[in-house]
Amino acid sequence: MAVITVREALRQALEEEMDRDENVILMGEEVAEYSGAYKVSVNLLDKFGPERVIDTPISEEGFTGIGIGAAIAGMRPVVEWMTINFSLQAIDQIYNNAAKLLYMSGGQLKVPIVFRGPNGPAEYLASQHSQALQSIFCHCPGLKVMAPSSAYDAKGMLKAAIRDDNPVIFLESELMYSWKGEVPDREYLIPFGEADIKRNGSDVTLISFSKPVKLLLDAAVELAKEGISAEVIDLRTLKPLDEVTIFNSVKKTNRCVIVDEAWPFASVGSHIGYLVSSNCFDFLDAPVELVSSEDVPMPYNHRLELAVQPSIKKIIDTVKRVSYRS
Amino acid sequence: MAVITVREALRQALEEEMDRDENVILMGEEVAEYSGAYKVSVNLLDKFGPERVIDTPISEEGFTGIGIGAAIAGMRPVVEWMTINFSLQAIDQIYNNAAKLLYMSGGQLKVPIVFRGPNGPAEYLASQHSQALQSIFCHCPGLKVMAPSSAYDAKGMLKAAIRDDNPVIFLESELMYSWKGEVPDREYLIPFGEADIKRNGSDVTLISFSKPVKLLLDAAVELAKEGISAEVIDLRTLKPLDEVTIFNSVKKTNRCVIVDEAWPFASVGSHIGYLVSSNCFDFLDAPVELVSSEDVPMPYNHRLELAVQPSIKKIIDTVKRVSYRS
Amino acid sequence: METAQVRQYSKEFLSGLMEKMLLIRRFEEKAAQMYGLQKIGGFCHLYIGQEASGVGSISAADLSRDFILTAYRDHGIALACGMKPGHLMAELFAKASGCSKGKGGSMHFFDSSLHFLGGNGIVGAHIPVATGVAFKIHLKKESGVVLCFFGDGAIHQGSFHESLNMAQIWKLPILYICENNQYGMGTDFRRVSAVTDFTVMGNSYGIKGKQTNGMDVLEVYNVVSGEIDRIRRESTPGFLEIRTYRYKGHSMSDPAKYRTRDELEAYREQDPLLLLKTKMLNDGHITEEQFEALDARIKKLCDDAVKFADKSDEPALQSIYDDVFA
Amino acid sequence: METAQVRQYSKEFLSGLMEKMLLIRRFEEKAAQMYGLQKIGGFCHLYIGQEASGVGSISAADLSRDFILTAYRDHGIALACGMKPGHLMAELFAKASGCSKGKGGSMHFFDSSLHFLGGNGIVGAHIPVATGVAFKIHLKKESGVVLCFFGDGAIHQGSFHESLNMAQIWKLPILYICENNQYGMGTDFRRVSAVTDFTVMGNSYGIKGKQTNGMDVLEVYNVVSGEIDRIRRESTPGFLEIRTYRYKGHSMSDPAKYRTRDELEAYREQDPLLLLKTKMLNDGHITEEQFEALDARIKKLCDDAVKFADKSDEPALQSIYDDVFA
Ligand SMILES: Cc1ncc(C[n+]2csc(CCOP(=O)(O)OP(=O)(O)O)c2C)c(N)n1
Ligand SMILES: Cc1ncc(C[n+]2csc(CCOP(=O)(O)OP(=O)(O)O)c2C)c(N)n1
Ligand SMILES: [Mg+2]
Ligand SMILES: [Mg+2]
Repeated sequence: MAVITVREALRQALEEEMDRDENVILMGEEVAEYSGAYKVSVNLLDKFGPERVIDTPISEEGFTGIGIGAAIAGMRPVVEWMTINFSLQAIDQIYNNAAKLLYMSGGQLKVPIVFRGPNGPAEYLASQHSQALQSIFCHCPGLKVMAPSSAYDAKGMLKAAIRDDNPVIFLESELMYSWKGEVPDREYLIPFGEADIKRNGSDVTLISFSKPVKLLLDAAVELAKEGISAEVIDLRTLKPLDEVTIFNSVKKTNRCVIVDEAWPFASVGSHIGYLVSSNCFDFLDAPVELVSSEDVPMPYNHRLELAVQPSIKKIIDTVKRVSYRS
Repeated sequence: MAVITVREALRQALEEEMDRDENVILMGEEVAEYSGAYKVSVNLLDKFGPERVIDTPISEEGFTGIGIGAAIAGMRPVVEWMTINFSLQAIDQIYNNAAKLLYMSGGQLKVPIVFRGPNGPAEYLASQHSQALQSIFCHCPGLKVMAPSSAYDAKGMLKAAIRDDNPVIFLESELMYSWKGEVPDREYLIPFGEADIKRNGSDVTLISFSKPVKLLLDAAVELAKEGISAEVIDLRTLKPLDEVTIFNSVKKTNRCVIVDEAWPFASVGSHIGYLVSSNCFDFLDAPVELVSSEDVPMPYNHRLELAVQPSIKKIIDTVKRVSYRS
Repeated sequence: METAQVRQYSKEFLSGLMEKMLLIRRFEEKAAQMYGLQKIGGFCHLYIGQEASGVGSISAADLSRDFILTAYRDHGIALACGMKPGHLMAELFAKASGCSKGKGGSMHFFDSSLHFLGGNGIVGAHIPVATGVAFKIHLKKESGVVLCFFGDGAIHQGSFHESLNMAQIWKLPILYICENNQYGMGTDFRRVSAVTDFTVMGNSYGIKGKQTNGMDVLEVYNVVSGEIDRIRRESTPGFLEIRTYRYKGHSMSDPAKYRTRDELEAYREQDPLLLLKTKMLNDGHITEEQFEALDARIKKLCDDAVKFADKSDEPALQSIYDDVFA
Repeated sequence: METAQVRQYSKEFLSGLMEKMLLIRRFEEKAAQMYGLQKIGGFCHLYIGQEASGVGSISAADLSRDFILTAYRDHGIALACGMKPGHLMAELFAKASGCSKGKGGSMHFFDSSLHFLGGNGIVGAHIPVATGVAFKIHLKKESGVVLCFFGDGAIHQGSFHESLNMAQIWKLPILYICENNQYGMGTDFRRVSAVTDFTVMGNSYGIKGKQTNGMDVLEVYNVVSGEIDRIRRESTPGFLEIRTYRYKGHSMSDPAKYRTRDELEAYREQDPLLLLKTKMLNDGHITEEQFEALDARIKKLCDDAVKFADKSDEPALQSIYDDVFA
């Protein structure tokens, strides 16, 4: 299998789906002539031309709504938000149009569209450019939400997202673009709602998605050395959520630690914490714990921004606590 | 004590604070000449004039940001969103400016401002006009969030919100404006972060805020008839959250049911469900349950919209389930 | 002049305009009556007084290839597009036989088969969406034109400006139609707009604006026909301000104290139906008797619509879960 | 003409402009160097080439009553406001002695005592905030004027348009300054703007626009002085397009392939420092030796700034919790 970066995996997914369906277009700031601020759309302008790879002005609310309009009229737009931070200017279009048009119209208006871009903290970007906003999207009915953690998943999930007839929020990660991984040459899709058990274990279930999955795998290695066998679950799709895989694992391990880069309050992480706590009530040997970012804006200073976020050490300490080993 | 409506209680809070501090202004759509779409600002234009009670164009993002700018320059604006649904157009200003300017500036820029308006479903308003959006605001560090459930609380809490030096999201409810309640003649403030135990009980703790608190009290009466003694907690402040009061109650009753009008996923309700589950782990005799709205947009049909929302019956059934009485 | 104008049109054509305007007038009167009987709930924004605007504009469109979008004051626009009174009344009655299956209500009429794409409740939010529909037409090199209706209040929404800029740089076939009925709720447009002549609104985008008298259906038809032809030829966006007036309050609960009786009377004297009827009488295209007969037939249509709505079933409770996802 | 212009100014005044522009140039060069040494991380948007824009404008302001706001390209503006190179370099180095305590970084400089209110990372989002500062001045009947700087990319943000409308209807003392350096990241402004002469941008709001050559600090000073005087007199907003150019890439990682070497060279030939220096030499206000001495002094200032930043401490880890709330 070829070893490629997440960036290239996403590019291939876009290219293959644009080859496959002429209604698929890519639009956003700098996606065409500049090949994307993070170079995800390299060569796509040359191959598909300015009618299908479209540079927009800095008008998030406007071009998000334009993508939605094109979608109800029959296109399958992929809208790139340069970073998910800027989607905050377009939340009304996402909540009130993308997510509700099908319902309000009694099933008449489909909205097949993908919104994608890097989500969550990178490095040295300070408060306005380091936000993990999955909670806002997962909270709203009518949206599907995906967040891959590897090149393999990135390609198969983005292709599935583009083929879906619903609005899909596709959350990438700036620091992951250069991560490498094996990707098969044959075509494949990764269906919605299927979590991936990255590592089998018997003592504790570690749950996350996107970039932090790597932290879990590294923590699991450390924990193994101390005789704690951790099962690692990568959710991949946040909504719809693969509750079965989560609950079955926790019913086996009887312990659960969730990791979420976002702020804790009303987060995807605390929601899963609630679901596991009530659905695995009779199986839990310890409280479910959430390792999230601190409930503060992101500071610029690097030591501080690292202190704000989940870390291998925080995860290990938490696992030991719920294992009554600390 | 005088018996007044929630609407009048809010109006008195505004009038008293505007009397007290000339830097307090009220701005928003229809707040001046029309006295507010829900008539909360009756007489304020006449008393304080067009310089302090200001009608704005329909430019939510713009006037939200203008309020923030006036606040960092020394005013104490109260910005009315005609309904919280429309705040979705201003979320970027709330997340990236109101909530972060103090932090990003190393403590230099205070943002003393209140954003208020009716939140949550009313009746027959369909998907775009019936959203309970507290989760979005509670998720973001740097914001305080309040949601009163009575005339008494509405007045004392809004006055406290206006005097606070931080951005406060003040969530009202259209159907509550006409609710009546006793309000003392003397001045009083209700501090942030203090939940209110509305009814003492020993068998189960019922937690909510805003409009649904009434459902809890009615349900508690029914439950009492069946020998279930329910303690009812009105959070009043959602952020900062009064965890002590919540945990102490659950440690006493050993059971907890949370009611939240919002959608369930990544909600305030499920967050509290997680907090109670892990912090009261050794005290719980049953899983913590959340009674939320269904995870769907709001339909226009009345029977359907009622079916979507929490109800006394749903609450009672849930309490019985966690009491192993069903 | 007037008669000269009338002469250009066949009797059939004029009767068609009259029939549509009369249908809207009677339908809205019936809706108001049914609202009084509480068969309809929530917001209900009537189009009475504005009939010439919608009918004149949409008669100039070719709905086999053109598309129509508007805001929440959509009854008249929907009827002008050819939607059946029964399906609309059933929607107002929240019945399963309604155009949106009882889930949308007054603000959310849709009929994609007739190219009427709603019915949007968030002021200004459908303008980017309509622009996106034009974007699809442009990308697919089709010949359609989009008519996007909105009120004088929507012109202050940033998304309107973002849309005009993109429509111009991408050369999109869309006519932005501002139905200036001179009030946004209780606000005279002169109080919230820096300019009172909206034809300058397109200047910042190189779009020449036009203005027309919205009480004269033939003038509206002429101007819109001209613009649609120009747009089909040149494929560049257009902006049109239609000066009109709403006779009723903003919604059902508005006493409309913000305007004078005389102002209302002045407009009633140039009532769009009266104007056209007079022309047709003068021109021998219709007699009083024929008009009475037409009116009777249309009133019957509206009575039948009520009967149809009345005997239709409400949607099943389970349907709250339908159409959340495609 | 040029010399005529120069003659109006005292040697002290011209030397002041030269000193400020040179300070910005050398500071930015030093910042670039330190970025290379990885003493600075994340985004770092340099002002080199645009010195005349910020210095000319802010020299025309009276910072005892006027206020300045800008976007993330804020180093030059901050220095023009009189902020100390040491505090800025320390902020770039993420030190506790930085102007924002190491939490803001390059994009978020603030000094409220100097009336410089940042430093905003979201394109266009500070425009309503700046308008709000002017709103406070208006409400308090003060005599200050707000200078709001933003780029050619920000002009397509809806909030810009919403702000201009409100600034005009409320008669706010604010000068909107578009620093058109002709590129928004990799996008030539002509590709995303329907008009290339931005002076028409205010037409839809009855605001007359002006334009000036941003390479000539005296021309900028003249035009801005005139506008500030007019605004103080009439208290109505103004709009100014400053034609300028950035020599470096958008941020540190941008190779700037989207423009030609010749274009860059053409601008270097009218370099703002070169232009002023030539004038001063011709006019006998400065000698080569004096210029060299000045330059040496300023380079020393920047070296000292680095020394100060280097030996300053990083913020304490605990400070992540500071300044979340006032
Ligand atoms: C973004 C947003 N803000 C506020 C409202 C509340 N609202 C509904 S209609 C309306 C007035 C709109 O007036 P106009 O655009 O002139 O349309 P008209 O009602 O006159 O047809 C307002 C403020 C809304 N629906 N959406
Ligand atoms: C709302 C938003 N969208 C996108 C970005 C990413 N971004 C940062 S700077 C920039 C270009 C802005 O160009 P311009 O306004 O001309 O300012 P300049 O960099 O030229 O000074 C973009 C797209 C952002 N910061 N905010
Ligand atoms: Mg109107
Ligand atoms: Mg620029």
